[in-house]
Amino acid sequence: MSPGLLYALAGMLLFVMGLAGFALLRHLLRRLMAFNLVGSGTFLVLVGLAQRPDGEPDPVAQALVLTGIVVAIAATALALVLMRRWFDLTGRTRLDGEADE
Amino acid sequence: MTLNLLVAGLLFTPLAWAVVSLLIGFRAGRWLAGAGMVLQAGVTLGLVWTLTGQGGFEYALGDWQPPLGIGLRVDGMALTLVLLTTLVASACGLHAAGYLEADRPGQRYFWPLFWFLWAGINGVWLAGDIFNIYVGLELVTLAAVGLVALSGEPPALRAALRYLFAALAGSLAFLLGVALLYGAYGTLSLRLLAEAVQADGTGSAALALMFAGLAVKTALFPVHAWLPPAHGIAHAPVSALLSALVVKASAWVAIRLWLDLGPVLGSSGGAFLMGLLGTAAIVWGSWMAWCQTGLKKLVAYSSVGQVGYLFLLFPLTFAVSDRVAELATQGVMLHLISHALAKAALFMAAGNLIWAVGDGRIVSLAGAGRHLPLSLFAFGLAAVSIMGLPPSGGFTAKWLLLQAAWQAGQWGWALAVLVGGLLAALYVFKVFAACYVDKASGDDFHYPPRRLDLMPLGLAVMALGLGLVAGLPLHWMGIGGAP
Amino acid sequence: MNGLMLAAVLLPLLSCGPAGRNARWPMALLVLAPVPALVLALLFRQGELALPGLLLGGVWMLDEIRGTFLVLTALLWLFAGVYAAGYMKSAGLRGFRVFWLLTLTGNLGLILAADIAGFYTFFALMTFSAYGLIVHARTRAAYRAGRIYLIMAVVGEMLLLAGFLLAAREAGSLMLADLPSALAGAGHSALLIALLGLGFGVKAGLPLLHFWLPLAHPVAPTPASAVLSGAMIKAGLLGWLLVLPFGAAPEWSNAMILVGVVAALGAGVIGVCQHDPKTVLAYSSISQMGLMTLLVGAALADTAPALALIPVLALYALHHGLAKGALFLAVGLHWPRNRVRRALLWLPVALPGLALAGLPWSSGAAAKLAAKQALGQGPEAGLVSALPLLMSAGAVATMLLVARFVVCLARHRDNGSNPPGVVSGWAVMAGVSILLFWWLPWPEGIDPERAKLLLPDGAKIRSLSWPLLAGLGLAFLAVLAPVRVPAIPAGDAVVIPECLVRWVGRWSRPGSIRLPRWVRPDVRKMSEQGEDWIRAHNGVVFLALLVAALVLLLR
Amino acid sequence: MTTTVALPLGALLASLLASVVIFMLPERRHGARIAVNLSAAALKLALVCVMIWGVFQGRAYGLRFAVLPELDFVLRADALAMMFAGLSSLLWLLTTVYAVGYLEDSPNRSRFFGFFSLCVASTLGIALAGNLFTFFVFYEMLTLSTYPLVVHRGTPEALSAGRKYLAYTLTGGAVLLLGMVWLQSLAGDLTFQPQGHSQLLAHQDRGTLTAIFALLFAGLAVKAAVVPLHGWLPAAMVAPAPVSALLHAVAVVKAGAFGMVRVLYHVFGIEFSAALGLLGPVAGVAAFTIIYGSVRALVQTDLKRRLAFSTISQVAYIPLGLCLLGPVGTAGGLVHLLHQGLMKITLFFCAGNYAETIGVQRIDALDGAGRRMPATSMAFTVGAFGMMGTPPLAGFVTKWTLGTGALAADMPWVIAVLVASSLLNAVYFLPLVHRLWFRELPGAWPREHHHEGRLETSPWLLWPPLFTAASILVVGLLAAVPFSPLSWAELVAAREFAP
Repeated sequence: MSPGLLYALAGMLLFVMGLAGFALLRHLLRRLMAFNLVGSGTFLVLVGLAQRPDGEPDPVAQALVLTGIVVAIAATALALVLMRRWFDLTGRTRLDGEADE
Repeated sequence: MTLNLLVAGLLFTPLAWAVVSLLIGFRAGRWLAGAGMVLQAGVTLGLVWTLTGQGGFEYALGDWQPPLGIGLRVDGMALTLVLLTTLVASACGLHAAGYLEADRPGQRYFWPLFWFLWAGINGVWLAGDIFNIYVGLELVTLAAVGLVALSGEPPALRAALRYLFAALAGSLAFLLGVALLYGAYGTLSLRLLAEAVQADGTGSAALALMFAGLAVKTALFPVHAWLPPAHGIAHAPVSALLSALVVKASAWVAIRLWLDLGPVLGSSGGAFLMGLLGTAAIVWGSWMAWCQTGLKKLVAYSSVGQVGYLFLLFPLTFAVSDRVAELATQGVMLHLISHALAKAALFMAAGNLIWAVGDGRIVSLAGAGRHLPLSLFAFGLAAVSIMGLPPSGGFTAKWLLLQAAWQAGQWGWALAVLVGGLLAALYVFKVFAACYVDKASGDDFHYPPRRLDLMPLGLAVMALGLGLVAGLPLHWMGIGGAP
Repeated sequence: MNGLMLAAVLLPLLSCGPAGRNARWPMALLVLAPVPALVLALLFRQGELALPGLLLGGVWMLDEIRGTFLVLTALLWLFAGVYAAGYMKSAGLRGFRVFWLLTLTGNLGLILAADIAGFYTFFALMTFSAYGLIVHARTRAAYRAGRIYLIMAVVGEMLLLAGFLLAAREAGSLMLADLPSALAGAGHSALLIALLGLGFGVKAGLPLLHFWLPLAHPVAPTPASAVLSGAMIKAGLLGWLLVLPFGAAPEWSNAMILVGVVAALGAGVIGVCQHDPKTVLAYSSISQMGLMTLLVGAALADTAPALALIPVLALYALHHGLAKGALFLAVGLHWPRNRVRRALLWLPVALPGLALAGLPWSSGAAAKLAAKQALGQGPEAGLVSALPLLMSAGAVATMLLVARFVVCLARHRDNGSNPPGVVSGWAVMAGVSILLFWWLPWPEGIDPERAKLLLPDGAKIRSLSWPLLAGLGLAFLAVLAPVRVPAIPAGDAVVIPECLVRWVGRWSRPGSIRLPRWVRPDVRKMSEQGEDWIRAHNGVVFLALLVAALVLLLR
Repeated sequence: MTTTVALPLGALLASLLASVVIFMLPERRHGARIAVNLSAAALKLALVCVMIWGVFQGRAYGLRFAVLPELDFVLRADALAMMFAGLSSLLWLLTTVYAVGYLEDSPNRSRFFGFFSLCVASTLGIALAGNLFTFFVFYEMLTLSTYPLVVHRGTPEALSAGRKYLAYTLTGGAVLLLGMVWLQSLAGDLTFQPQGHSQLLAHQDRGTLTAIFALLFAGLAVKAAVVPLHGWLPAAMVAPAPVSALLHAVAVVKAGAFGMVRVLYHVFGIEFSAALGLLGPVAGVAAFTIIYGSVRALVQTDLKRRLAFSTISQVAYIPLGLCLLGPVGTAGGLVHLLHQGLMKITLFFCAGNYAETIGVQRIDALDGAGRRMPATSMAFTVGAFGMMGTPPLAGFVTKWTLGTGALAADMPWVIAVLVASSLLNAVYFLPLVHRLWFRELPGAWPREHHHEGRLETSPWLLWPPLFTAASILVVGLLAAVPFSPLSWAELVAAREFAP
């Protein structure tokens, strides 16, 4: 088993864990963390799988992951802003409860 | 050189407008937006002109060649959608300029988010590789979430957060699919992938992940639950933008992936599942729309139902004759276009009606029919297309889909299309019936400004007339990409 | 000629024009309207007028048979009109006039029309307009009579429509004249003859189709009863004469004769149990029409008597129409207070009745003798051989009815003076029936026989008189030995279907039974709950979708 | 643009543009609205008359353009189209006049007349449609433009009637669409043409063709209110009288019936339909509808409801006539398209007059109305007798022609149906006539409006029914002259059976 594949499998594991957390958790922050976990797993898979036969790191994969991280940060930031405002206005840390509107 | 300017104008000036309007606030942003729309329209027309003159082409942004650079695929389909975007986004923007109250605190973010959204959507239409599609989708999602949360009220925040979480889950599933594909075939370009893919597990798994992710973003039943609150709570022009374009962006990605990769990586089971979910979406979305008591919620659920039609493409293009596949693709694309026009009109008209009666409940519309506001007329014209009645674009789309289903011998989908039309009538006429209820007392009816009525009316007329001139967009879409 | 023909139909129609509601003067139109028809009938015996644009292509014509009927109709309507002008009270005058004139138009038109559509049109016009005359009094009895009349009439119209349609198809022509041969040779001639025979039979008052007659005559204003009974029911006979295949349907002959006998004698039996003089007269009409039916039956059997019988039937119709008209008009008279004048008045009142029974030297004697003479020309087979006897039996029945009429009239009469119109109308009518009859134009076939019929020899007088005397005797017996008259309601058997309808109506009224309300699940609420569940578990749903997609795509 | 294109397009646009203009006019501009309405109606009638003359002389009018590569939008004026177009234009004018009087001083007139014109535009489109697709376009447009008219009053019953109307007609439309799609996928875009496309269809599977026909027929039968798809029609009675008049006489039910003519004669071809064995079942269904509608009409106590069931029964004569293989039966069915329109619109006008002038809607409240409103009652009587098929009125001509056609087609049982139906017609119409003329008014009228002048009611309300009643008489009396409905129908029918 090549290290690349190992990374990829680890990434997959993280992905599934994160997704499970995403499905099962209700606390907003925890859901956000779960999402970040999913993101990290995905990036691991990306770099892990994208190994050139000669062992050189693939610059494209690096670029992709970098872009991905930027996107993820932006999303996380937006989520945090919204959550904070939600918490400020309602004092609650989860979404469910009373019905919409 | 001209081409460079055109493409750059299309993709990057919106980003510039976004930044500038962040600095100057909502009021001044209107003027900027007006200028920007004119520019976008000019650029779009220029590109369409180029396309009809010389056919489709591939374009490397800034001359950076793929894989590191960003490659754009400029073909008939993409440009038709760009044209659609220009139309609908301009209409929504103009509507918003009059509809939104300038003094609300969150409003200053509207124009920046609007322009980001526009740029992202154009990026998705034109992207030639799957990673840039991902980036474009993310840009669209984040901007859309921001637009939903614009008012800053708790219900809007909740809807926005739900939307964000769902969209992120979808994005990441999509990204994992991208990773798997890149790992397996070493390329991101859709064109190259289409040539490279073989029927193996990785590719199929990647496709499954991507479709699942896109399904969430498109709000396909049963992962649609985020959409109605988000589209229902947002300001009317925002809802219009989201329902008309944002949802279509991810749907279109799914369509494109399926058309390019599906023949090799797809399976009849998968195609059937998508078709089934599409049908379920049609039924459930329309039904839930009828159950609603709020006008905008109703229109939002209608979107859930209407995107279901798009997913009928999957079974109707898998393992069928070329003729059927062509008919189905044309039908679905026409549906996408006419629904975008009609739904934007519907949301804006609904917004105007709410403005007029001062209340978002359907029962409050009682007596509105007497004042015969133009908004109601626009709502009606758009609804004709939503119901898929002639001579609207919705009807022609349905006609093509029915032809495809019939010629493929897959009668069940034809039935779904027909039943969907009837269910749509169910909720559309719920609104009209409410308007016709004769209210004895109190006539506080405020006519919205005429110019607010023009945008929905214009789009609705286009949706209605599209059926009679459907040959034109279909001809454009037939113009292929690079040889 | 053509102009006269048009005027004969159009003048009555145009006279319906508007006028004041209770104005008296337009009643003069009633007298004026039949005049062109009368002139036409007296002057001409041949003629044809084509009106190609009308309906499906119209043709009007005049011939021997039509001429005779036209004479009768025009005369009767004319003097009944004179009578009506004096008789009618001022209330509802306009309505009466309009319906009178419309009915008249129909009656005259149907005689002239030679195409099926035209004939049927005028027939329907007459039928439906007569309703207005029948319910003129606006009483419960009038409404009942009107209802039953209308039901019967509509049934008749429908039978006729079907019959005409089928017959026109068989004949390949829209002319009435082509129907008899078509009926004779048709594949389903039985059906055709049944449809047309029964359709006209409603007008002619065949047994079980006769219900409307005894109900409608008493309630209608007296002049209307006169034309109803004298002229309108003859339209049924005329219909038979025009369409039935005489001499070519022997299988129908016996049936027709049987029906005629039942009508002639049965109506006599029921009629003598009545109390209203007009009802008695109505039954007498049924009885008389029965006798004519009898002759029609005989004519169906063989060609030779048929040729002779058709003019006789026309003559019979002429006689009966005039006599019955005079009798009806007499019912409305006020009797003089002076006993002597009263006694003298009985003579002209009763004479037309005796003529019906076949009093020698009367119009009735002429008709009966002519009939017997015509019957003698054919082979005597089946019931035809019994006809002279049956006719005599019919004469006995008629005599009884006349006696009953006299008795009832004597009981019902009231004393007073009459408006001039009433007196003159009745008097001229009676005069025409008794005297002028001999100078009227008769059908060509028996025209030369006038003298022989007026002055019959002894044997014939005997054969005419014995039924008369027998009837008189029976009547005296009945008066001397006061038997209780059985209570047979007017309209006899109609009460059975009426009861049936009432009974069904009572039971079929929309019931108050309601199905219990099913407890309906609140689908809408359940949908909302489902939607909430999906929203709350969006992660799980997403995972499920992902797994499903993976499984299906990976096969 | 040549007259060939300009005339049909102009006729279509006359009412379409009128509708747009009326929508734009403010509610209070009554005079302007009436002017627009009447001038558009008159213009349209004139254009249609010109076309009728042209078609009679053998000229062809129409236009065609491609919507999709294999789908054309076709307008074409043939003799059959002109029949329906003529009826629709004439009755539009009359109904507009009537509606102006009927809706005097009522709210929402702008909306009403706008949709009214739209509805008529659709009717003309249906008449002129040159293929199934074009037909369907206007067919659905008709559904949509009629709905606002049905629910015009905005009462709960009106709304529920509207719901019912939509449920039926939209479903019918969907079924029709299914049939069209199937047919198209089998044989391509079929332009309507005399004697149909039998050569093209002849090698197709018979079962498939039968199924397609069943779908098309069912879709059309909903609008034509063929039992058991008739439920919407009695409910739609809550609409204002001019709407009911239009709905029953020319617009909706006739659209369905007209579609049947097109499908049977100009798509399948009547002789081919007969060969497929389609005519028997259709005739059977129509016959059942005739009887059923009449029986149901008997027990109604509301005047308009009785008329509605009568329509169900009467309209079925048209498909019945179409199924009598032969020119005579066809002419009978076609001529009834016009005759029924005239008769039924008269009856509804009169029913509206009673409701509007003396406030009477129930049958048992009609006693003595003939004295109060003699002219209206006269018109009603003529209409009722026409319906019963009394000569010399229009209904008689229909029944006679149908009966003759039935015998020519060797279907004598049709006679029994005709007779039974006439009988039932008599049973439910004669009591009405009786009440009008021969009963006395027991008390005061429920809601009496007095109108100025000598007439019994507003002249706007009075002249249209009098005109139609007169025409019932005239088309019956003069059935044999050229240009009468019967002659025109015979002309159309003759072309279908040319060797």
